[in-house]
Amino acid sequence: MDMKKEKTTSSPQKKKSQAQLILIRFTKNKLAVIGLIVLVALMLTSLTAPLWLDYSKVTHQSVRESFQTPNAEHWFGTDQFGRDLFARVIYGGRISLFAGLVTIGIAFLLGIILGGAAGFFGGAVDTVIMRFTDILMSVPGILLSISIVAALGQGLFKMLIALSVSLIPRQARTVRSAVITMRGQEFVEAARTYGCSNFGILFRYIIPNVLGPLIVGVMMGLGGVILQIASLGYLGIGIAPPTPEWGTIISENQANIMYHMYLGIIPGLFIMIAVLSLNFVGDGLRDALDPKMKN
Amino acid sequence: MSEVLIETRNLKKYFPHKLGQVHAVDDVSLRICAGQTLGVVGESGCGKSTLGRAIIRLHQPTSGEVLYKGENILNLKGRDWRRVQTQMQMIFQDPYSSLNPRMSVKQLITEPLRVNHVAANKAELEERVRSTMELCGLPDRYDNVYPHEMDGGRRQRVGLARALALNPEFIVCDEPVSALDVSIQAQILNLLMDLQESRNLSYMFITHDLCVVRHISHQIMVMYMGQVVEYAPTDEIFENHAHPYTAALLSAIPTTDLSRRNRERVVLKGEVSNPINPKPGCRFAPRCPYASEKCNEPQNLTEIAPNHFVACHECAKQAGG
Amino acid sequence: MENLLEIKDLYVNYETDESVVHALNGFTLNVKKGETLGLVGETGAGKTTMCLSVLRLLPEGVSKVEGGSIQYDGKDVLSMNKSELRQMRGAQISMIFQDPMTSLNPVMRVGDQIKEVLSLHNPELSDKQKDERVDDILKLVGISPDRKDQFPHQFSGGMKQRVVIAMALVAEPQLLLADEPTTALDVTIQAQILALMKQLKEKFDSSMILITHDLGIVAEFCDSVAIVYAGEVIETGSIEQVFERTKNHPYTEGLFNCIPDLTSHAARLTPIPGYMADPTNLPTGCKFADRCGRCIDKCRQAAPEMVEVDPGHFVKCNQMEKGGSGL
Amino acid sequence: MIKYTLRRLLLMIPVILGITFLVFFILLASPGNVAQMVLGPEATAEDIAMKEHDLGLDQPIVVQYIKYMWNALHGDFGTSWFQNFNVMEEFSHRIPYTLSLGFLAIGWACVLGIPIGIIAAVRHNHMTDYVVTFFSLLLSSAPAFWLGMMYQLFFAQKLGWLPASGVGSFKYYILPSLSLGGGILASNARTTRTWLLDVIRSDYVRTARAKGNKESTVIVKHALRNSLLPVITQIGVSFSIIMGGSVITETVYAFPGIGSFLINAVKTKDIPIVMACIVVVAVIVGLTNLVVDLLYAVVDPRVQLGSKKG
Repeated sequence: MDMKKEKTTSSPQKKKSQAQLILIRFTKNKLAVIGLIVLVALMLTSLTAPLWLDYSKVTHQSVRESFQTPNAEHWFGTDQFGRDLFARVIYGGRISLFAGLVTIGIAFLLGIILGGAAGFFGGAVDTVIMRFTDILMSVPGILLSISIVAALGQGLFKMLIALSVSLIPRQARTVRSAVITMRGQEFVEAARTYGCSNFGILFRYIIPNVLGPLIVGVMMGLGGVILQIASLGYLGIGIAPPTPEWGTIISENQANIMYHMYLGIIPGLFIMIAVLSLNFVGDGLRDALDPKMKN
Repeated sequence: MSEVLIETRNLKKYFPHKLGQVHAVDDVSLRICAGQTLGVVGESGCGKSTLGRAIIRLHQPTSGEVLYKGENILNLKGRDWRRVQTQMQMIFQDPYSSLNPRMSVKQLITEPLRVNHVAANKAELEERVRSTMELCGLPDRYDNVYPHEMDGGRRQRVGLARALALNPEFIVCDEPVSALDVSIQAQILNLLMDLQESRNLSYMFITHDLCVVRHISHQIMVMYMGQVVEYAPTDEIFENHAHPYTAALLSAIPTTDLSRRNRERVVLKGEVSNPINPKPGCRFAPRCPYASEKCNEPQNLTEIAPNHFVACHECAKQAGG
Repeated sequence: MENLLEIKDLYVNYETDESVVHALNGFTLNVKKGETLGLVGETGAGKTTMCLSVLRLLPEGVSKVEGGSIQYDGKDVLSMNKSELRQMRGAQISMIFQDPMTSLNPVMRVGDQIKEVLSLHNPELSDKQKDERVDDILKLVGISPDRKDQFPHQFSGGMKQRVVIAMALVAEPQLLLADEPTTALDVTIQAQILALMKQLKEKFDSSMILITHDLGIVAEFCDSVAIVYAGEVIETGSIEQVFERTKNHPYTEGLFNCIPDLTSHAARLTPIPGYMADPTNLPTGCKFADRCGRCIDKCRQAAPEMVEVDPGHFVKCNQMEKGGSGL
Repeated sequence: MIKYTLRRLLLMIPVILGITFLVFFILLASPGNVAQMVLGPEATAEDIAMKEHDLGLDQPIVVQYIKYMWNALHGDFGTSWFQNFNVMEEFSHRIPYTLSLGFLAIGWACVLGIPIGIIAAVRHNHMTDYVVTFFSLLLSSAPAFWLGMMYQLFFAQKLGWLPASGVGSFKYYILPSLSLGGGILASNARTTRTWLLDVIRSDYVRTARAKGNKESTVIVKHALRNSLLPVITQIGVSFSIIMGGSVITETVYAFPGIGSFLINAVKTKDIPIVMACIVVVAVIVGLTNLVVDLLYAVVDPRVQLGSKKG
C-alpha cells in the first residue's frame, strides 16, 4: 500500500467541488497568479488601446523629437523618426496577441479534429494522419513558415496560415496521444456497453477529459506563437511595415540600440513578459489540474 | 432447469500480435439460465475478461456463436442489436477508472437511459434514476457528488446502478469486488445476490478468487490460457473436482480453518507459457504432474457426472466417464 | 525470548495542503526473535506507514512522527543518526515491497541489484565471493544464476518478487518486513512465494512481519497475529488464540464473518456496516464505535485500553475484562 | 542494430520526398510570375517566356519536381536564379558553420542544462529550485533574436569581451551558440528536474534506500540514469528546433551559415536555394533523430531495436 491509497476519502459529506479544488491549488502557486494578472493587464491594454490612444500617434513622425529617451511626454521615448515608442509597442501588442490567438485557435481546432480522429478511430485514418504529420514535422516549424511566406508573400493573413501550418502537426500529435490514453479507460468501454455511439463517446467522454491538459498546451503554445511572430517580424518577412509589430520594431531599431538601448530593450521586454506570464499560467494550471502533484 | 438465457457455441477470440495470434478465448461453449450465476475463474491472462466482453460484443468474437434466448446476436445490426444490447450490461473491476470523472452520480446513471431514449418524459427519467439509486443503497444526497469524492465501495454501487438503469436481464461482472476491501466486498456481494433474487437477474461473475465465486455462483467454469479445463455445478467443483489445475487452484487458497493448515498441497511448478500461437492440445501440460503424450492432442469436454465436464482425457478415464 | 522489535505508542501524521491524515494513532507492537507475526488490516489502516517508520523511510516534508518510540535490538531507531540507519537498513532489517513490477530498477541488471546489498554491508568480501553469494541466493529463491545478467523486464511478476526476496535476504537480516508481498500475484504463484519465504526465514532464523489483508495467509504462514484498524493495533495474540474465534475484538469478528471462506456454507456474508473511519477526522474514544454492533456510550467517550483476555492474547475494547470473555 | 538503422534510413526517404514535394508545390503553385520577378518589372513578354523556358517553369510541376530531385540526387541543386552561382558549392561552405554552431548550442544546453535540472530536483522546494524554475522559464520566454541582440549589446559592444558578429576563431562562436541554445538549455533543465522528481518518488528508488544506500548514491546510481531517458528524447526533438533557430541567430550575428542564406533567398523567391535548404535540413534532422534513437536503445535495455515501429 503506498501513500496515495493510505488516505481513504471521507464519508459522503459535500467536499469541495472539482473547480474549487483546482482554483485553490492554482492560487497557491504565486508565480501563476502574478502571471495571470500581467496577462489580463496586457490583454486589456491592447484591446482597449483605440479608446485611449489614437492610431495617429503610432505613425506621427517629427524629426525634431527623434531619439528622445523615455520621458514624461513619450513614456518609452521615440525612435529615429521621432515616432512615440509607447504607442507603437501597445499597438504592436494588439497584432501579436491577436495573431497569436487566431493561430493557436486554428491549430487547436484542427489539432482536435485531426488528432481526435487519428487517436479515436486508429487503423488507416491514424496511419495516414500520422505519416502526414511526420512529413510536416521533419523540418523545423519556422522553416516551414518561412517557405510558406516565400510562396504566398508577406501580410497578416498569409502569416497566420504559415504559422498555423507549422503548429497543427504538433497539436494533432498531443491530442492523439491524450485521446489514445483516454480511449483505453474502462469508462469508455462502459459507455459502449449501453450503446453510446462513437461520436457520443468522443465528444461527451473523451474530449471533456482531455480538455484540461490541452488548455495547458494551448497556453504554452500561445507563448511559442508570439515568439515566432516576433521572429518573422525581426527577419523582415512578417507583417509588412509600417504596421507596428514587436518583432519589426526591434529590427527597425537594431542599428541604433548601441547608443539608444531603450529602443531595443523595451519591446523585447514586452515580448518576454507576455510569453513568461503565459508560461507561468500554463505551469500553474498544469499543476492544479494534475492531482498527483501534491507536495 | 429454467430456460437458457445465454448460450455460446465454440466461441473464439484471437488478438493479432506482431509475432502471430494470441488465442485469448479458444472454443468456449457455455450455458447460463435465467436467475442463475455462472462463475468464471482463472488466473490472470486466462481469457476470462475477454470472454465476458466477447459475449456482449465489446470485443467482436473471431468465430463461434452467442445465443441470447436462442437467437444468435453476433451479426445483429441497428434496432435489433440495440434491443438486445440494453438487455445485457456490465460492471467493471476498477471503481476508479470505470466512471467518467467529469460526470456526477445522477448524470452517470441517467446516461444509459438518455442514450437509448427509454424514458417517455423527464419525470419518468427522474423517477427511474431515483429508484435505481435507492435500490443500490445510494441516497439522493449523492445526486451531484463526483466520483473522486467517493470511496471504492460507493463507486462500485454507482457502477451497478448504471448497469441496472436499463433493467437488463444479464450482467457481466468483471472482478467487481477484487479492488475492494474485505468488509466492503461483502456488502457488494450481498447486494448482487439480493438483486438477483428480486429481479431474476443472471450474472457471469468473473474473478480470480475461488472463495468469492463459491459464495455467489450456481455453476463454475475454470479456465486456463483461453481454454475451459473444468465446468460444473459449484459443489461438484469444490467437493470432487477432477482436473489437476482445479486441484492446484483449490489447494493454493489460504484458509482460516487451522485444521487444514498442513494439508497436502499441490504446488505447481513453472509459470504460464507464452500465449502466442499456442500448440494444439492441453496448454496446462507443461505444468501438469500427470502430463503424458496424449495431452498434445486437442482435449474435448467430456461429461464425467451430470453437468460436470472436464477437458482432460486422463481425468475422464480415471472418473470412468 | 525477549523482543527484537518494540514499537510503543507510535503516532505518525501526513500533512497535505487539504488536510492532516492521522496514519498511526498510538501503534504498539512487539516482535520476538525468530517469530513470524502476521499484520492484518484494511486499506488505510497504517500497515505500510508502520514499516516505513521502522526503517525511517517516511517521505520527508509530508510526514511527521508525533510521538512514541521504536526500539530495535535495544537501540532507539528514532534517534539513530544517518550512518547507523544505513548500517541497519538491508543488513539488520530489510523490506519486501508490494508491487514487484516497480520495486526493481528497470535499467540495472538483476545480479548487480542483489550484489549492491553485499557491497554495502559486506565490504570485506572479494568480488568473486560476492558473485558466489549472489549465485547461492538466486538458487535458493529458485532462479537459475545464469539469468543474473538479465534485466527486470525479462522476468514475470512471480520471478521478479523472487529477485526482491533474494535482495532482501542476501545480507541475512534479523528482521524481514514483507508488505503484502503476494497481493499483486496469482494465487498459485502466491503459494510458491509464501512457501519459499517461510523456508528461507527458517533457514536464516530471522523474524518476519508479514503484512496482508488476507486472514487466510496469516492462518497458514504466521505464528502470531496483530489486527490493525485506523492506525491502532486492536487485537494481538498467537494464531491459535485469535483464530479460535471466541474472544475476538468486534472488528476481528466482523472480518471473520465477511470473508467468503472455503469451508463456510453461510447463505449470506455478514458485512461490517458503515465505512472506513476517515483518517482526517478520527472520532474520540473507540475508532470502531460507529461500525460496532455492541457499541455503548462508554465506547464513544473513553479510548479503550489493551485488555489481556488470555495470557498473551490482548484485545483493545472497553467491554472486555481481564481473563473473561465479557461479551 | 544495423538492420534497424538501414530500415530507418529507408523510411527517411519517403519523408524527405514528402516534405520536398510539399514545399516545391507550395513555392511554384503560388501566385505571381516567378520569371517576371527574376527579370525585373520592365522585362518584355517574350523575355519572360524565354526565361520560363530556361528555368523549365513551363513544364507541369510534377515533371519539374522529378527533374529537380533527380539532379539533387546527383548533388546538383541547380544554380541560384538571382546570383546564378552553383547552390551546392555555396552550401558546402555554409553547412559546416551551421552544424558546428548547432552542435555547440546543444553542447551548452546539455552541459549546463542537465546539471542545473538535477540540482533543482535534489533541492526540491528550496530556494535554488524556485530560482532555477524561474530563470529557466525566463530564458525560454525570451525571443532568441532579442537574446542574441542583448548578448551582442552587452558582451560585445559594451564590454568588448567577445566579437559582435562574423566568424573566425572559437571566440566568434560563443555568443551565437549561447543565444541559440538558450531556449533548449531551459527546457533541458526543466525536463531533467520534472523527471528526476518523478523518479525520486518511485518504488525502486525507495528500495534502493531500503538497502542502506547513501542518498547521494541513490540519486546518482539509481534515479539519475532512469530520468536521463526522457532527456535524450528531448535532445532529439530540440535539434530540429536548433536548426530552425539558426536561421534567426545567424541573421543577428551575420554568421555565414545556411540560415542567413535562406532569408535572402526567401525575400527574392530564389526557389533553388529555399529547396536546397529544406532538403539539407530535413536530412540533418532525420539523421540526428536516428542517432538519438540508437543512443536511447543503448541506454534503456527495455528498448529492443527492430521491434520499435519505424
